[in-house]
Amino acid sequence: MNTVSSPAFDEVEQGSSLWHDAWLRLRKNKLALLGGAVLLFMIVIAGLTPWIAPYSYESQNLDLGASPPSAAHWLGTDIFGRDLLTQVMYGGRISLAVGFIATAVALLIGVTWGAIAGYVGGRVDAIMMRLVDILYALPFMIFIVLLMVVFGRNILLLFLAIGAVEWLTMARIMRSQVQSLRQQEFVEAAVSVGLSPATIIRKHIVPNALGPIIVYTTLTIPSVMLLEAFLSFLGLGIQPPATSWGLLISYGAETMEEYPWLLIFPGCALTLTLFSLNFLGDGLRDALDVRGSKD
Amino acid sequence: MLRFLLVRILQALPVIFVVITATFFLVRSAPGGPFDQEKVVIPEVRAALEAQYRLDLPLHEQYFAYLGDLAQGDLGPSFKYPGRSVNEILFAGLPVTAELGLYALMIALVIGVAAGVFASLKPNTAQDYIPMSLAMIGICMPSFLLGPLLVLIFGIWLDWLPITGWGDIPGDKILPAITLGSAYAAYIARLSRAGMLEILSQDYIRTARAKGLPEWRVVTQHALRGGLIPVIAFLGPAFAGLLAGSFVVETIFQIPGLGRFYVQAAFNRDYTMILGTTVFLSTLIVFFNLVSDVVAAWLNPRLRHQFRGGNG
Amino acid sequence: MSLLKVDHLSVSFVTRNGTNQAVDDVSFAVEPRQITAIIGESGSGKSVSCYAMLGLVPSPPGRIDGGSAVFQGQDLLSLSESELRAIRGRDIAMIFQDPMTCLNPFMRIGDQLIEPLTLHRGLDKKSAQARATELLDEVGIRDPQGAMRAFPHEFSGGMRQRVMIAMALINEPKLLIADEPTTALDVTIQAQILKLIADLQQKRDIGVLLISHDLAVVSDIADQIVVMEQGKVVEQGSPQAIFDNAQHPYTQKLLAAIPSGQRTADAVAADPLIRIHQLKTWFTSNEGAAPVKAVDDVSLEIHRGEVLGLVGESGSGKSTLGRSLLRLVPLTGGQIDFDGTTLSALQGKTLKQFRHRMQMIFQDPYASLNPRMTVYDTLAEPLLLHNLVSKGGLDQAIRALMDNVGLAQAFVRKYPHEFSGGQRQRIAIGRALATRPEFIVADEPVSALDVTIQAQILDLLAELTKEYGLTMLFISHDLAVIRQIADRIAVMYHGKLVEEGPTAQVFDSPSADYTRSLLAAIPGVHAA
Amino acid sequence: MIRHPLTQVQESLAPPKTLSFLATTRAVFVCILCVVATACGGGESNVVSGNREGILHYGNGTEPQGLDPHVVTGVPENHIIRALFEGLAVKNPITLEPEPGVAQRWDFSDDGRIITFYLNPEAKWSNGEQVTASDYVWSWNRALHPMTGNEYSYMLFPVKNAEAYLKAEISDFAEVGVKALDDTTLEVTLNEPTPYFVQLMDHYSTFAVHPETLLQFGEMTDRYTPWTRVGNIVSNGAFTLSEWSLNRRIIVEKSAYYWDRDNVSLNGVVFYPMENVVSEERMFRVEQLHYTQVVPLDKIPLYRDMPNTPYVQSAYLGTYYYLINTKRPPVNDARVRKALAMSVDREKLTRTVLQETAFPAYSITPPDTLGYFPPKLFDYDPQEARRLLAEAGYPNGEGWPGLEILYNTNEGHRKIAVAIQQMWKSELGIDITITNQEWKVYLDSVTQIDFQVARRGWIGDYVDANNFLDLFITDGGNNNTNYSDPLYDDLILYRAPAAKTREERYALFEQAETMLMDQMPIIPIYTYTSKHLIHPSVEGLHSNLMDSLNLKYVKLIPGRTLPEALR
Repeated sequence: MNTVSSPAFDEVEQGSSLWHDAWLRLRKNKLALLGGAVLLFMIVIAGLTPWIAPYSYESQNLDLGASPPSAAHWLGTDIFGRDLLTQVMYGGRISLAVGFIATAVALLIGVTWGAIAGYVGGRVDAIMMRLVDILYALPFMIFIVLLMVVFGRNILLLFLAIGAVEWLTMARIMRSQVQSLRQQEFVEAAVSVGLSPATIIRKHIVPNALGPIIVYTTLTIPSVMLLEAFLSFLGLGIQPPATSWGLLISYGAETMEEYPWLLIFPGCALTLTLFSLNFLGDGLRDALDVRGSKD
Repeated sequence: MLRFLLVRILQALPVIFVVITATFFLVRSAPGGPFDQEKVVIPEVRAALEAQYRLDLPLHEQYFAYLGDLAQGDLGPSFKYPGRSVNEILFAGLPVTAELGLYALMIALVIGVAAGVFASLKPNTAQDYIPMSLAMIGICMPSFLLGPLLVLIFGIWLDWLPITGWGDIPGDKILPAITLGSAYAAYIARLSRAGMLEILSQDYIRTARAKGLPEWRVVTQHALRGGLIPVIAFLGPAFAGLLAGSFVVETIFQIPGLGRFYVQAAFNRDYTMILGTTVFLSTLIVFFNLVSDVVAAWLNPRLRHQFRGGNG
Repeated sequence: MSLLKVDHLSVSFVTRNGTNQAVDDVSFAVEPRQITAIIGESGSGKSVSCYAMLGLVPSPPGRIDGGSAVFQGQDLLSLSESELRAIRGRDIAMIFQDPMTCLNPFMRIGDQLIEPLTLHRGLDKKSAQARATELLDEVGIRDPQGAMRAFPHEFSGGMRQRVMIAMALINEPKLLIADEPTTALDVTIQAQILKLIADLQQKRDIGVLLISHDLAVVSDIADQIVVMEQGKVVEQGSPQAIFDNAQHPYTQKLLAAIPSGQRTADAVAADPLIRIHQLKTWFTSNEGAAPVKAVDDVSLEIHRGEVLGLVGESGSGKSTLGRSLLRLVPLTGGQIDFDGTTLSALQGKTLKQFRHRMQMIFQDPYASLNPRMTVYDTLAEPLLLHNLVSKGGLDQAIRALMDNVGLAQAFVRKYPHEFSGGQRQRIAIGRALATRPEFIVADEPVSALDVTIQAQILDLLAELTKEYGLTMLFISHDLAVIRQIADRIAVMYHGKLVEEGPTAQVFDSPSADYTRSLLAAIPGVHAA
Repeated sequence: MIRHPLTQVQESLAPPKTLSFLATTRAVFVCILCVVATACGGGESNVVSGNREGILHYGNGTEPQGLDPHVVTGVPENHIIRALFEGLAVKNPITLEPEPGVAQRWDFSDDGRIITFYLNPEAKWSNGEQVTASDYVWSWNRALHPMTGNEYSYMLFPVKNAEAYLKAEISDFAEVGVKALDDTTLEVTLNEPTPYFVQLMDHYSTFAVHPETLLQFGEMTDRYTPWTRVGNIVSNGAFTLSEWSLNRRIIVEKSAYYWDRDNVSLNGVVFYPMENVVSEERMFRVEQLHYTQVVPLDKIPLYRDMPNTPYVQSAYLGTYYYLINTKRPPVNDARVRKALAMSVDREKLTRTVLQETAFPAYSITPPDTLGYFPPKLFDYDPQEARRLLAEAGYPNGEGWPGLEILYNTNEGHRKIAVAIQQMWKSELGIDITITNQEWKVYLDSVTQIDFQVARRGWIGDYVDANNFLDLFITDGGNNNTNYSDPLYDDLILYRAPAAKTREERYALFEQAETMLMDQMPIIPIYTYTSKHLIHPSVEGLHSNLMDSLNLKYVKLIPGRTLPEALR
């Protein structure tokens, strides 16, 4: 969409691009906006945590131990006497980071893989997609558990492991998008004008494939966050001293009878974020649904 | 039909082979062996132990020996449970995981399809939003959060349902099945709604209505069959997810299933157990993917010719 | 007493961005044993009025504002849902436009056919099946028994439409409503289906309400014609009255838009720009089955400055030939000589540079423009790529192009989805002309447009070829359009060239039998 | 549900009642569950039926690896094997002094090197055959055979040439100091006089197994033969195996052939594998279990304040300490090690983090190990610690290169490590990092001594200070601190065993303890306690230092119930 600037035209009516239409439709969808707002709120809080956290991360008060929500500690304290609100904020940083970065990894691999397989087609496409089918059949949960157990649990590996699980579906979506676009006549027109395949992909195929990609990305983030929380629950994900919502929930689950707030508050934080992401994702899907704007 | 199955099975074999080889060498590269104890083991005893389990052989010999046994279906002895073979432990754990998975899938299908179809009849009205937002809860509430919450509410505060064990106390299967099934009920609800909406917008539905068929017949006779194909195609990969989900649910509810064995085996470096479970689970996953593909393809007459021995 | 009497019917659609009046105070009647046709362009409300009467318009958006539709003494609009359903499928039957999607792909044809019988007549399955097999035979299905067990995807478009007709008539309805029954079919098949409907109407003594956008098609078989525009009935009368002295300007405009007349081939020196020698383009399906021979050993010459019409039904290979000439699809054999250069041998960079001398215009205006690029970018791309114009002169060149194709310069910043079909096709033509090509392939450029718009685009193309001295290969399945624009005509059938010659000679004394059957199938020839 | 101040917290967090929509769906959900619940509530609890039939329902920790005495290791296996088999001698449940088992009596040669055991002719196998001395010779050969791979073979090392036989330095078992003079007399020759040797006879790796049964299913040294399955197993203990369903339960019944069967009041025991501590406690509360293996740390305060509480806590022969790699700076300097040891407030640690379920430890050996009390050589003294640290070159923490505490991933270890990290930071101003490793990776790091400070726990195999002090002899298998002092080795290996009287022996141990604490290669932190929930209807389950289970003396009194607070 690199429109070339041109002052020469006089009263020119400003066209409204598909993105603009999509934004108008999205604005009408109250739920999606709410989801977006909550998500933004979570991201801002996570970003500013080191400066706005009520207590320092390590400060513990052994004598206090686990206390219910009180004036001093809005969400109560954990078994070390550490402020739960601070823990949830720091946990949010990691959980959101894992969610966004692992999705970025999945996005990068998946989009390039799908674009190549989709555009080139033929034998190359067959081989690339056969590999994807094989990886789909592998019991990934088992491999992640093994990877975590074998190579220890640094966060870097966690991002790669989760990213490696999620890119498969992304590749398939991108491939089907590229394949359907390639048959479109405006791509044939671009070929007949004499554009090189690389330019065609960059200027014609990718912009039109972005809609579904954006939608799928917003739906991948929650599933990635769930995966990380799931691994942490099994003791294979994030390791102390770092923490994540998954870890807080697993600690909370152990002592839920005596200290239910240790389970409920981190649980709410995770569920709320997942809600907002999913609503935003659905809203984007309806807004970006190109089929709708045909007539 | 046979030709199609044969081709798919032949394609599946390399997958399982890759899984075995990768797991075999991955596990061996993990630091710490199966026989390390807090109280250090005398070198001679460790040597004897490794000899008993053929761990003293060079790695490639171990590999081929293992493949030889595997060919005869023997997954080898378990290191951690000396008196038992991996086959035995797996088949002790399998019925439990299978039963849990089955109940979870049944709940997911019944609730999911009902909610999805119900919502698709009047899109964008209350009848659509309520089931779909409930489905949203199912997706956003992970099993390891939903489980403890259910235990807290129904097990402890209201004390209506038992919260551990499997089969010993009547009613102890309800909470685990709901916990594992809820996420899938949500996915299936969304899938069936989308599938039904897609079909209901087709021309042949208008033809059916033009024929004067009452609405319920239009939905059941014409729309349902096409609308549920995506759900069936989803069941294959869902099975793999169910297995992963069972890890957590079995830990929360103390259920002696396969899931828990796997996680413990990984921690104990019980090589044969890890390999046995991996091979077992990946074969099941490949099998279920195959089944769901075949059923989904069979349902669609256009693809059915592949089975009548047509030209491929 | 007329079979169906519609008085002051008005229907509107309530959507998020306001309500629009689809049908406004429409009245017409369908006499028994007569075929009444409703003519109008897309968006004229012709289908909505029929569907609304039968309650097939979903109620949340659609709303019947008033009027009545009396059928056999009952006002359809005031009936309850169940009463209306009893009439639908028994007394009033419908057939729709696109046969490919109107049959349930998951059910056997027999099961779908007997449904109205078992439902309305309460017949048992066996006798219903017998009845259905008879009807299939009556509508001309060769092996009715086999057809009963077959699935829709095993039949061609024409065959499926016959099944739809059988399904409609199975309950001996009094009134048959046919919504554009032949628009999606090939010309020869279209003629057969129209003849079938006419014969059945006579034999079974039913009233037919035929909805179409093509006056020529309707003129042959209709007893009464109703012309609609923007939701209103502008004129009614017999075909004779309509064709000879149409009162309403819109009707006159419709009549004028029917392609007629013949291009007088001015003497053009036989100087071939493109020589095609034994061209073969085959597609191998991956299951290893026999390859599809889309273009099979075609030799042809296209002279400089002429418009060569390429005619054939769907699947005849005509658009594959067009794409092969522009090297958009891989060639299997044969040579193409373009003004001295063997185009078929060019590769890579040289091919790319050569492309600016030949361009293509596509059929579907909605798909041939990149939805994410403004008009300015779409036109600027070819100009910049072949650096035909300096950075500074770009705006000037774009403004000239827009004038040439008749687009208001103010729309330069707009996006494709903000234009009508006709305007989009003008943008596509502008893009094709941007690189000052010598040769243009136009693949069915007007068949997706409304009749009136079609005429404007054809005139534009004729004008531009003269002005730029272009050579054009005009591909179409509509002989009437070809006759109006082409100097010479080539006819293709199953990948082979069956006839070639000047337009007048092909129309007056066709040599190939296939050409003769094509000419006979042209609708509206008798009335003209 | 526990009636406790906490309940008003639960009320406040109970689901909101206001939203009408929520209320309706909740009502529907609730009544479905009522129908389901009534269909499956009720039924007699295990404890009530158990008390009536004399069946003890016992929470047994993890699923036992197996029941072969010469193959398995671990506590859950110990409890079941000691119910099925019996050694030459048995520990008195209270005093832990050896009592007659299969051997009616035994006597020592005057130089203490030869012990003769006189077997009870009434001691029978569960198939009626008499337990003979040759059974023991055959069994000890299996336990010590180099091919068997018995991890507890070192229990028999005091026997002459036993270690040489295991290490295949000698191949003829006849040279090993054990002989069957006749069916009922077993003569054992030791390398050195070993006062605690008779205690070892209670350890299951010294038990006899029935040779014919084993040979029926494979070679003597085969580890995984099905001889221990129900129907195959032949044992000589108070109970016999009647059911073993994997991961569900193991049931043993009273043996009809046990020589002392008249004193056994229980008719059977059901062992439940309970992976999850939280659910074991919940099973106890709904009276499905008589006895729990452990108690969740966070519930202990609630149980402790309860009138006639079922919570039983007693000292346990085990010490929790930090290993220090004496070769790695900065902890290669003894003063630094002492400073670290002195700045840990063990009182506060055990009171808060450990909820008073452990006792501060200032030495490696737990106090009152059969009368031996280790000297207390240092105390919590932050000033002295800071002085020592400054003297060692790190005045209140300047120039401190950092220190890493290594522990295996476990909730308990994490709490302690975090607490100690905090104490060292505030008292000495030094920065500490804590890292955890997965269990096997951690064991690997400890054996390679690849750490600065690492967590370690040692549970006594037998009730004698030697079992703790011999850990730190030069190149000892479990001496992962690079600490080596020839004087110390001589004291433990030669001079202490040769001591004539127990007092003289204990004096030598005190001397060793002092030498150890002077170099401080380890930082003792706390001594363990055993923690169980025992149903009031259970009698005769006395707690002892070894937390060993003698089912023989257990009686079930019907009619007793849990305190009202637990109802």
